[in-house]
Amino acid sequence: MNKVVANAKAAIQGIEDNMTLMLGGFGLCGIPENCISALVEANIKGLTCISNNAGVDDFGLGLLLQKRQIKKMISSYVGENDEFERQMLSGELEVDLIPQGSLAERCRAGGAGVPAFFTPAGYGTEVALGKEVRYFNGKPHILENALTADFAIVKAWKGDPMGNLVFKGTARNFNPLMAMAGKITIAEVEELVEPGELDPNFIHTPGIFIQRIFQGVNYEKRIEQRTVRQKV
Amino acid sequence: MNKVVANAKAAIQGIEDNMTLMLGGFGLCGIPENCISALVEANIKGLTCISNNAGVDDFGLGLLLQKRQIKKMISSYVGENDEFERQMLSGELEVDLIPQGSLAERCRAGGAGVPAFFTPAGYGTEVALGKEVRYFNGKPHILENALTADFAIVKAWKGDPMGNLVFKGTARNFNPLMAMAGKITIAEVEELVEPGELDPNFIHTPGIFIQRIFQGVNYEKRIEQRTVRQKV
Amino acid sequence: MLDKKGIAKRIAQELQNGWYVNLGIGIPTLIANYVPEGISVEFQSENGILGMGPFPFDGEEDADMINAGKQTITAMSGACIFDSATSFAMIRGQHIQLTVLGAMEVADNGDIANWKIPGKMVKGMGGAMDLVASADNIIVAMMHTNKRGVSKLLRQCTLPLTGVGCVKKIVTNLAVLDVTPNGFKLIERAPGVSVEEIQAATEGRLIVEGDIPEMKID
Amino acid sequence: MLDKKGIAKRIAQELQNGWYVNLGIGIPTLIANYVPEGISVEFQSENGILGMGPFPFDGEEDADMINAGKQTITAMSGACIFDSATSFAMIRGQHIQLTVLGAMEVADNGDIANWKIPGKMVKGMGGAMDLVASADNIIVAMMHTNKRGVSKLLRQCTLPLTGVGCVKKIVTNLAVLDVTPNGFKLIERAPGVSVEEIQAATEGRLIVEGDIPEMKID
Repeated sequence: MNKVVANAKAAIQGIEDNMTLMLGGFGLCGIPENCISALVEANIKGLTCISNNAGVDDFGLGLLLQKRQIKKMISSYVGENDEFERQMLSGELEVDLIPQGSLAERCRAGGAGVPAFFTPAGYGTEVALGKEVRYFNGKPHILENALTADFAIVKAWKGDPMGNLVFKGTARNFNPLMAMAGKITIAEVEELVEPGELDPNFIHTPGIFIQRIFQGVNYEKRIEQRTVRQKV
Repeated sequence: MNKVVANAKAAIQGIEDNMTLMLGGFGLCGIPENCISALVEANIKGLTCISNNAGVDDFGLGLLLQKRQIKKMISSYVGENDEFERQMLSGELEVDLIPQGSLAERCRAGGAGVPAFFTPAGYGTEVALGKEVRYFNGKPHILENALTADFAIVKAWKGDPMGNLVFKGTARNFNPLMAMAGKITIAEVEELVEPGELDPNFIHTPGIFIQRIFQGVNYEKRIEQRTVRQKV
Repeated sequence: MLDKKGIAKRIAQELQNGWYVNLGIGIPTLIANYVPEGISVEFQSENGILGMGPFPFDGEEDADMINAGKQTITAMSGACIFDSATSFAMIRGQHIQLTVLGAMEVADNGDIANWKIPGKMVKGMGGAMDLVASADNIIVAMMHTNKRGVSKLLRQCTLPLTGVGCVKKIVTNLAVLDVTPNGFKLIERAPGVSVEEIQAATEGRLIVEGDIPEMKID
Repeated sequence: MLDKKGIAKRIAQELQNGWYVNLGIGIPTLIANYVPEGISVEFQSENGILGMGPFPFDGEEDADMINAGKQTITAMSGACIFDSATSFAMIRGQHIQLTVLGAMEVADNGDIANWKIPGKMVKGMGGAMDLVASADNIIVAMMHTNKRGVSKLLRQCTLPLTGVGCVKKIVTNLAVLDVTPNGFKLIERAPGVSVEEIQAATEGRLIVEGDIPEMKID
């Protein structure tokens, strides 16, 4: 089973205007840089993007925002982005804000065939508007639906041709969950290894969730908040 | 943070008659042998055991059944056990049979603070009796509740004093899910390693889910169906 | 008439390149031996492995490597291991392209019963209810009649159900049948078996349209 | 009156041995610097790490190792990494013993608002709604009044809520207060701050019973 494609351009074939995409990453950490660039180049419009954040002005999903390719963002936190703010306030961009844990669980549920689940997060807030409320053990919960996407795009550290993935550090974040929830899931990896090179016991995302994989190039891996201490 | 206890006897302190336990394992693979022996020795009675299987007559949970320590089994498959059959048919043992995937997901939900979720499994069958039915995308689903336990008892390959666990092969099965769902979770491991010895990037069960850990002794790891092929 | 191996061989012809496949205990397990040349599939076992390989060589069994039938197994190159919740996420989330399992009874509306005989020992449904409720593509592999010669392809199941309206195709020792809104549609006859014999062994509604070809099995 | 460091130091006194703790952005982050001698806790960051350590040495930053504030971090010995669903399973499943976060407003029934100012930029709730809805033990760390001198401890929140009835304790530059069914109960005064000053800065119901001790901060 060989799911390898040549590059990001080949990987995003079939992504069309007005589709719904999931994109892994937290802030700028663990984002699919190559595929984002390819989406910019292909100038696909009207996208609904499900991603925890919306990048910064000149990197990550901010690049798609600049070119007005995104119609709607579904995220938990969208600070650090002036162009985002401008488009949202002017009404050009629809925004659906979701508690971070609900976002993660809704992606997992979408991939796991669980159409809805109850969570306490958001009860009594705007997030609960129009949602069913039910008490369990005396505590109020709201019903949240699963999320899926036409394409999910994730970034991993290593991957093999069958699509098995390994992530590095906190670049894991939403990637394994979104990988489960795409009708088609694309994985870009820093290193494409030979079949059998990844230990079957230590794979973060089983290849079954991945339809296309390629080794990315020129990763910038920009740091948003460089915080350091000095050696004494 | 050091969660190490001396042995199984110390680990099961606080388990009392009529409590609910979760026990990891699939068949005899990945079962907490040491703790089961300690429960037999302590002769704790009236237990409700949540475990995918019920062991065989003279091993695994079969040892607790022989001594009539189990009041109720919550499982997905309970063949291979004559004493189980006898007790069930005579009405001595209550049995609640649950689809395997629902059992796994209900344990995870219990640990993840998700009190209930919808699944298609069991719709239109005995399993759905008395459960809410709801259609999503035209397909019927039933509402299943989370499972938790007074104590969860799991078996891992390696573990460290903070409770971080690594499993080996298909001995992983229900163990990571039940580890999440115990009010107190006990881990017995084949090898207790030093803090920092396990790679943070490749831990199957984060230590936060574990309250007590010890290195087990004399693992038999019995094979239920020894199937082999001959070298040509 | 086919033997169990024949049923497995016929179902193996349904495999398509790149599919992930879950095989139940019994006849379905045999299918792994007959994957057609040039077809690459991966076998999932619901206790937590994808890329299940053949039985280990004598002396190389590992108690920590079993399949859902509790048999010792090996892992293929590129395999991966996961917990039971992730395993059923694959199944429930329809990431498996084909599920093959046995049955005690199948009704002509696709209902299946294969886990319980009331009054007799109940072993439990294991993963069968999740599998049949989730999979889009379910093939039942079974003998056409039970040991007493009674049809297992019924107008309505008499045993407690495992799932409703879920079976798409049935391969028996006598025939290949599709489940349609109007009943079992006969697709192929086993070698040497007549339409009349199949009709006689089928209690549920049987649809026979035109010439029914004989299966091709090596 | 306390400064931000002082607030962090006072909250650090609440830490108990063996606790898992989630610290929000801002004042809460500072708490990690003041863990009392002999107390061992582990810090969780909701983007997927348990056992978060100090900032890396200059030149040793790793873009793949950040906290929920997107700051570069290190991992302690015994740390572990996980995905966002597992991270919030820990939070929602109440495996975290203490959550400390900032707030724009807290009501005397425990309601909290800290994510949105209508008409101004909305940055989103991030993980705050999951944290406040799930945790049994939530401490709010904030200034007692806003920049315009208006109380942030209110009878009722005016901003869109993050969670209802969830805050248990508040530590401000002026006081430590418990949230009780009858309102904010004054527990401690900041050094040099009088009960009258606290009363004047508190819009919500304030309960003052007996002598209110002054905090002890090193």
